[in-house]
Amino acid sequence: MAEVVKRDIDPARYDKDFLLRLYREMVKQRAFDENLIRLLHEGKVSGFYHSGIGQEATGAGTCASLRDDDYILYDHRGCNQMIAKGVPLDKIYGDFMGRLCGTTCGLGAGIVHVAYPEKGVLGQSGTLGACFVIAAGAGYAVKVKKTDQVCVCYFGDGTAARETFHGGMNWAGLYNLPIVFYCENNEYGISTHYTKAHALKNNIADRADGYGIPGYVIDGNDVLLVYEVAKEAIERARSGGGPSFIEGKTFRYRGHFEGDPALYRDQAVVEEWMEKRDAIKNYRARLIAAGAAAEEDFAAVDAEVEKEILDAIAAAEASPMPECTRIYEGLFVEGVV
Amino acid sequence: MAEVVKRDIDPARYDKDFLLRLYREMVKQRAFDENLIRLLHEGKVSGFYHSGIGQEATGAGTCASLRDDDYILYDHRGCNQMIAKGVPLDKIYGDFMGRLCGTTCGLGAGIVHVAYPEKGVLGQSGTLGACFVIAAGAGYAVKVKKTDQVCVCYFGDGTAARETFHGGMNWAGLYNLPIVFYCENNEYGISTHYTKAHALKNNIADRADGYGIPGYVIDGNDVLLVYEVAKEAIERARSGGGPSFIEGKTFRYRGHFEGDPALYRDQAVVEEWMEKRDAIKNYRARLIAAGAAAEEDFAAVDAEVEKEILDAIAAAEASPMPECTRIYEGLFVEGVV
Amino acid sequence: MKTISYMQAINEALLEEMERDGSSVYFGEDVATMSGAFGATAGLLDRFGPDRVFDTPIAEATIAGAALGMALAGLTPITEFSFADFVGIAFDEIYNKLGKWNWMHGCCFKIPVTIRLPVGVMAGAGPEHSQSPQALFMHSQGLKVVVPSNAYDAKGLLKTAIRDPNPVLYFEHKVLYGMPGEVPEEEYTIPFGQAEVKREGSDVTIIATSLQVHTALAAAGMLAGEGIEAEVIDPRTLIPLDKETILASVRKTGRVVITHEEQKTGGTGAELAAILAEEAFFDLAAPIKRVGSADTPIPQSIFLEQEFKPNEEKLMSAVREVMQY
Amino acid sequence: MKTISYMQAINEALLEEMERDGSSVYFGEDVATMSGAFGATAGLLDRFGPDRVFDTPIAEATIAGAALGMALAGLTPITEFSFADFVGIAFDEIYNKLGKWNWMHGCCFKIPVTIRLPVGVMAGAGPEHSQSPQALFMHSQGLKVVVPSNAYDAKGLLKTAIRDPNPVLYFEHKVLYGMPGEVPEEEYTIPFGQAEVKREGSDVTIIATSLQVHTALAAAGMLAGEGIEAEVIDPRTLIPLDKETILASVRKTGRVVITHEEQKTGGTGAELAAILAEEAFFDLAAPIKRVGSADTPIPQSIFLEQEFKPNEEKLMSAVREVMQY
Ligand SMILES: Cc1ncc(C[n+]2csc(CCOP(=O)(O)OP(=O)(O)O)c2C)c(N)n1
Ligand SMILES: Cc1ncc(C[n+]2csc(CCOP(=O)(O)OP(=O)(O)O)c2C)c(N)n1
Ligand SMILES: [Mg+2]
Ligand SMILES: [Mg+2]
Repeated sequence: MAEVVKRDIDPARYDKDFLLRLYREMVKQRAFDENLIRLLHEGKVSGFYHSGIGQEATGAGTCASLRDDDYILYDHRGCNQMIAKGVPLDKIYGDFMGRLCGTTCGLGAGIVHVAYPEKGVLGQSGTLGACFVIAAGAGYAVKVKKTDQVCVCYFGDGTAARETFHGGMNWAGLYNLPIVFYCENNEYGISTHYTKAHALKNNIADRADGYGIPGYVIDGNDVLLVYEVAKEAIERARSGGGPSFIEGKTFRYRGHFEGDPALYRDQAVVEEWMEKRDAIKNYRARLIAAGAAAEEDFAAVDAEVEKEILDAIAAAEASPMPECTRIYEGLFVEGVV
Repeated sequence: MAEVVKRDIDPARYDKDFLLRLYREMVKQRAFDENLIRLLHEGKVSGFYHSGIGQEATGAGTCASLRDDDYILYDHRGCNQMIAKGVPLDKIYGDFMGRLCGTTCGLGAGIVHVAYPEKGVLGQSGTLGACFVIAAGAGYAVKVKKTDQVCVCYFGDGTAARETFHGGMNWAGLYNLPIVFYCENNEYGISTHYTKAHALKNNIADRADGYGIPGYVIDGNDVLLVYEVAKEAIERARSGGGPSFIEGKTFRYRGHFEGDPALYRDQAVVEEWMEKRDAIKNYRARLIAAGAAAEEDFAAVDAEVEKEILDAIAAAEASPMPECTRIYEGLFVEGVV
Repeated sequence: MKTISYMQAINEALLEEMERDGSSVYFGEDVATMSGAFGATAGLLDRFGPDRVFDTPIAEATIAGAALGMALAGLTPITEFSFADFVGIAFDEIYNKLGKWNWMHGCCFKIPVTIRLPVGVMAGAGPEHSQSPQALFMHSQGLKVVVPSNAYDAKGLLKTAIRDPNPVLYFEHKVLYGMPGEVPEEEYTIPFGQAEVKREGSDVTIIATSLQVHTALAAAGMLAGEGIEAEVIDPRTLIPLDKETILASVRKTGRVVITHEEQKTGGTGAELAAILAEEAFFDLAAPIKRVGSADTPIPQSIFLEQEFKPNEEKLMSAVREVMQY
Repeated sequence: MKTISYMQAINEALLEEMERDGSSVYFGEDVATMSGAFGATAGLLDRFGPDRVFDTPIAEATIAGAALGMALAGLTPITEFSFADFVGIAFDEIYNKLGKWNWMHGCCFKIPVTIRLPVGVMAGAGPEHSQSPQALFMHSQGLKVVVPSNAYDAKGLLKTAIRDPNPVLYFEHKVLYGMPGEVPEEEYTIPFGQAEVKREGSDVTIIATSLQVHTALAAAGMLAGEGIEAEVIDPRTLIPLDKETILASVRKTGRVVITHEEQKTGGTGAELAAILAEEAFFDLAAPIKRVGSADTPIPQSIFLEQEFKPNEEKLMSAVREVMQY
């Protein structure tokens, strides 16, 4: 069975700079997302958007221990993760708007199909669950290359049911690969509660045990806990200790995609999460209570982030659309390896 | 973690008839198999044959608790299982020889693609691992039909690595389906030892725990133990208690297919299994030691079985080959459901 | 007659057939509580209860394989993937298991499985949620392939699909969901293997499937203004295929343009063109033209996806080209 | 020149290319210790060690998906499925992931993955171990498709496949493994997209792939006795396709028969025939004929599998038919 990790972490043990960096990452993600939704409503962005609001602790807490050359496979609610990993905001907005400045050079990308090799962002599969087996391959490559890179594979509770889960976990354990599987358990896969989609002992992370992989269940909205548990897993992976599995309990505030009224959930539960368990709100309160940061510190970060977001949007909007012929470019790479 | 079941079963607790029935099933399977190999060498059977010699306790021990209307998905080394479930021998030989009397009416079948709905034998998938998800469906059907049928899904250690394992186990646990997963762990998937193909805690059956499914590890060559543990699992499934997972440790005596020199295995280990752990030999010795049966009993069964086998072969050989046009028949079923 | 949407037509067919066949079950991702990604399964859970109508985990290979298992054990399984693109995940189960199981086991089963598969480019859903993968199944054995283009066909063909003792892949176009159409009040079914001439014409035959039937009808209307009378044929089912209706039309017109939304190369038009090149060669006065999508993945950008797809203009210029001979 | 078998040609290509490219890895089921189901990987483990050459669990979707992951992380993955039939299990990973990943992510990667896929009817291996599924990939985007028919092509094309920065599906025919052929002593590669005229002839063009090239050559030899000179063209790669060589031949002969081992309907011949119906219509003097296998699954019986397959006789009678016009 997975270890249910509970820790009362004293923020004072950490640098103020570091603590504010985590804060900044989370508010950046939320501001990015809120602005994207605004752009959707303004008709400047089309397609289906899976908002990650409410799940900011995942990307912030995990990516804090990753290097640029570490790999991630973000999930379909994972702008949070790609932002934390360092994909420039104007490129992400550019992809949503189909602009040339996007990572896809105008092909467009919703939350899936942003890739940014410079920061180890390997892209995403529109069919859920390919992440497990792609991560297995990326992890294996590290083993062959004998570097000390790490690969983090993010996925939802619903996605954990895909058949490929078994194949990826098995490779990771068998070849002792430097992979951290991070399950964002936000309770629902679209309308289906995870207890209606999984036969479980207690938690999804309990499955790790059958592969000899250490499993952890944590409050995925406690960014410091995410940070600590992920850091241990990442360091273990980096130093040859093999894979880990972390299940972070969290919640999505919005519908499955923008436009989903989400009638299948009890609104009271949603509100409870928003009021009592919000990652950002609670983190602020905790730092203030611990005397680790003050309201002014947060306000300063908020203002900086807002400017950063608006600048990125402006840059994306200023970037041209591609020619129609864009689709005929690049299907095959020329040359030899 | 799965329960490693060790029991010192006193044969005297069982009826002599019953004990000899288990014996008969095992020798029938072995005689069937040895004769099939002979027919292969005589050029009367073609294709690739996966001999099940050495693994007879599986079919004999499990099918003893199954009814005709229970379902099985046998594995690619599973003539043992289809024979134990009651597919007539002449039909199986007929399939191997491509005769009209075979279950496929002349299309031919190797060990895969024999089906016999009258005895609940649902067929086999040539791509390993479809059994898990097909069993899930058959199990679900029982739930809808509200009958008390059970479905046994047999598969090898190697097959347990297929992605579909996860999907089938998850459905079985989630919907509380009457399925018994029986893993014939004969140590190898072709040339690959199961410890080189699986990341494990200890045993493959440990994976069941992550689905809340009870798991058992047993000596799969002890037919009475197979019988008892399978019976408990089958009865539990029949009475609404849901799925179970049994891993039976066994060994294949021959190459992966007839013709495989199996150089990847240590011959001493093979001989050790054949001499010290043979299911039939040990069972005989045990019954004799317990005074539960005598040499003459076994000799009588052996003789009967030999006749049964030879008659079946003769019947199959007497059956005609199909017309060439056979392949154009039956692709689509006419009518409506 | 009454006017209902393509989506309602699907919903009615499901309700009627599940009522008729007590062994039928409906399952898939978010189909019960939420009525499916596009709402086609509204009312099923209430009417038939949680054993017969249920949500599954996100695992399409398992869904398709379980459908086979259910059929072998006597049920009439109806299922869906939220997007037809996901056939890739269950390809072995669909192509090798559902399609071939009965034949390869000597033909002793019925496999009355229906899989609903929403296809098509719509609103920037991107390369893995916009495909029309039906062409892959032109090369299948033991599967039937249905591609309804309007509410009437959608309902009648879905009812036939569910009653069919063979596995049926039912490809429905997402853009058609909202399109209204006339449907009889009374019960009806449409036999498989009957193409429909959606418009008569004497100059050129346009063979069109799914949403492209509407593109073809619009193009034909405009071409009539240029004096070109196009006949528009909708095969409605690709397996079985009504070759006779197609060949008869080509005998009359001598010119053929084939249009479909899937990429041109290896699309369903390849087999149709090949059949014509084999069986109607001397009826043809001009080369066959195919108008499919670009031979690329599908861009996410809503602007580029228009470039990707066939449309009236591309179709009209293909027709004008074959009319030159 | 030296004479080696098709299998040895594959083995040599693997050894040479893995030597050349230190980032290359070879993995699959029973490929390391046992040298693969058919022995093509002999010597790799000894030469390149257990990190670069390794046995995997029986999980083809994982193998194909991992190949993508390795490529994204900078390796040159070479893998195999024991039987090409298993592409169904990894279809999403091959068709949607390997094929489209680079394009759909804006073209910032190289995906130098090679997958070896043994095809073909041989010795009663049955419906799920005898298929030739290459036709499914005629409708793919971003994959290259190679179908070598002799030792020379096998080696030269496999070396090109491994060096190609795009994913390549390499379909090799099991019946060809033992067939000897001449291969240069020195290093060589064969560019993709170059068909080869395996026999020149003026009366009819036979387009044949894989094992059927040999059927076609044998048939052509016999037809010559009847005064019919057949030209036999082997496309060698289906994507990219050398249309020019094919069109040039048809311009010369005016008659075409296409033969392949996969089932006729929806086979690779469908696309080839469609291209000719579009682009060589006025060069054709007779209907196109396709000679594929029966549109059924593959029987296990070694007698029936002969009925299933195309052969010299079926091909010759198709040729005689097109010669009547
Ligand atoms: C293979 C596959 N099946 C279904 C879908 C449709 N789909 C997209 S998101 C989603 C829900 C995923 O749930 P979860 O993994 O819990 O992530 P969450 O949306 O909660 O973040 C589904 C079913 C898909 N994209 N791919
Ligand atoms: C999906 C798939 N992959 C590979 C094969 C080829 N194959 C046939 S049997 C076998 C080994 C299976 O090992 P195991 O499950 O342990 O059964 P055993 O042969 O030991 O009885 C393999 C790899 C196959 N038939 N299907
Ligand atoms: Mg979720
Ligand atoms: Mg085994």
